[in-house]
Amino acid sequence: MEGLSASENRELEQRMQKRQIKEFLGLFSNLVDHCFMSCVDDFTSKSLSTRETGCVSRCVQKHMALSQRLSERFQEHNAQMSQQGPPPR
Amino acid sequence: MEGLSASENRELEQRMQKRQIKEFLGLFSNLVDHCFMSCVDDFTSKSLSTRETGCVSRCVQKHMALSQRLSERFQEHNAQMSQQGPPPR
Amino acid sequence: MEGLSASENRELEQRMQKRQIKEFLGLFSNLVDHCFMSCVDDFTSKSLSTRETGCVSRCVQKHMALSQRLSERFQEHNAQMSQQGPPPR
Amino acid sequence: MSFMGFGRPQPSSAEKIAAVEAEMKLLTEMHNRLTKACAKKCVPNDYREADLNKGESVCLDRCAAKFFDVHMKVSEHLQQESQQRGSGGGFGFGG
Amino acid sequence: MSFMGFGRPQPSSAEKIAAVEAEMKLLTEMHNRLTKACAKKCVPNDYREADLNKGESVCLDRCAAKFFDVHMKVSEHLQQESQQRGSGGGFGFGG
Amino acid sequence: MSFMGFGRPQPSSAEKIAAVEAEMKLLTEMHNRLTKACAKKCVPNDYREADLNKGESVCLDRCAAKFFDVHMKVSEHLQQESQQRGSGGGFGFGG
Repeated sequence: MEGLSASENRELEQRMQKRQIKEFLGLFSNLVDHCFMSCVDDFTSKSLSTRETGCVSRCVQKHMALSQRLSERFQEHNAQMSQQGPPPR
Repeated sequence: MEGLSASENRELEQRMQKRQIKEFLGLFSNLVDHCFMSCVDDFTSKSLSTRETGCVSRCVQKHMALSQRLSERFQEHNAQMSQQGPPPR
Repeated sequence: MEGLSASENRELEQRMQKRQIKEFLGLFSNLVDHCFMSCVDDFTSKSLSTRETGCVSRCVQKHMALSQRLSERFQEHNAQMSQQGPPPR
Repeated sequence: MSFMGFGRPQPSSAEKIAAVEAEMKLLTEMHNRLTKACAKKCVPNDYREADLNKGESVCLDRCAAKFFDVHMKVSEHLQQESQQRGSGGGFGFGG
Repeated sequence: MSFMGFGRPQPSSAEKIAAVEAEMKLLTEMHNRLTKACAKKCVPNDYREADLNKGESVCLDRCAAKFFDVHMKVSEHLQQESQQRGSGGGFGFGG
Repeated sequence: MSFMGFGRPQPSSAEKIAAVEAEMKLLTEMHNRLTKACAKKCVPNDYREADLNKGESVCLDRCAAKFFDVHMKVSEHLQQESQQRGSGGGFGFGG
């Protein structure tokens, strides 16, 4: 980050860390909600069935792969945008 | 809350109050939205029909009961977690 | 806003400006998400089809009209409420 | 109060500004929720026309009126309930 | 630390309060998500009765238990994954 | 400006940090929205396999490209509109 002093950079880093924790907790919550809604449908028992447990596990793995792939596309897009500059206004 | 002085406790209380108000307003909004989406479907008139009014009323009551019940389960779960300590890492 | 000094008004204005920017960005994001989900369904190509482009364009226009109309209803409602005062508690 | 050394002193001007800001926020959020709900109820997702047609416009007006009514009804119910139970605790959301 | 001129000094009391607040917030949010998820799973949207019936009540209890289990399972998976990859980056959300 | 006694003085360093933070937040939110939208469009909810298959992967790449395009298109429309009307007011959300 150009234009920031050392102490400003330290402040920024601390805030970024807090932001990352918040971000991570948000993603975690979304993943729990999504995999729960997608995989759990049987309320004849209070324990997860083998099928449900497997589904949750695949759901988490698939979403990590998916998120990884979309992150790459997103970074490519941002790199391209910053080369071109913003679109004409 | 162990480890907080009297003035810190006062500050914390004030913040908790603000948080509770915010929380309450959020729950209220969610309840309005949910009961509106669930109960209102007839746009041939601008006044709520008897059926819609009744549905909204039952929707609110049912959600208060539901939320009460889930709060109990949630508190039991938290009590159990804090006895056991966090899961092994 | 009665009861605020000139410098307080300036502070308030600055905050309102920040709020408006935040608000605008939120509405923009919601509009992108909604029009994307409504209009884009063909993933045999990486470019938007003519149909999709047209749909997005109509989606934006319709939502601006819709939002405009509901703003008017909302303002009428608020004006009526502040005349009557709050409902009896 | 700051001369007694309690917590952080909250100047009255900051409080006033916060109050105005909070009210604006509430109104904006209600407007957004109204828009989201009535768009879902009245406007189909296929976007064949760019303009609101007559039917959609009338539907939006009625939808707004009903949304305000439901708002009021839910508010009344919660007030009754909190009077009966003493405190407002134990009420929650549901989707 | 403020005497060394670093950033804004963060008094320890503010940090303690922030920590308590953050924990309360996490618990509240989890409660709200639980309520939203289990209302969707167990309670039909037509609201013919004002009371929870027996079937709904039992469903809610089991739903809560399963929700806590899924929470735990997802948490375990992410921990395994972050140990394998070194850092926790590159994980994301999905709807 | 602080020597004139207006409001709270905003040191330039706080502003710079806030600007960097705001940009990071915007990018993160856009990434999350992209992920949510394309997961819905390309990945079925039954989770029979843990890996992305070929079809899903290609779908995600195209979905991302289209999402960026829609972003651009909506942004252009709003700019045109705000130029025509003078101010950007009166635009809203819809679900």
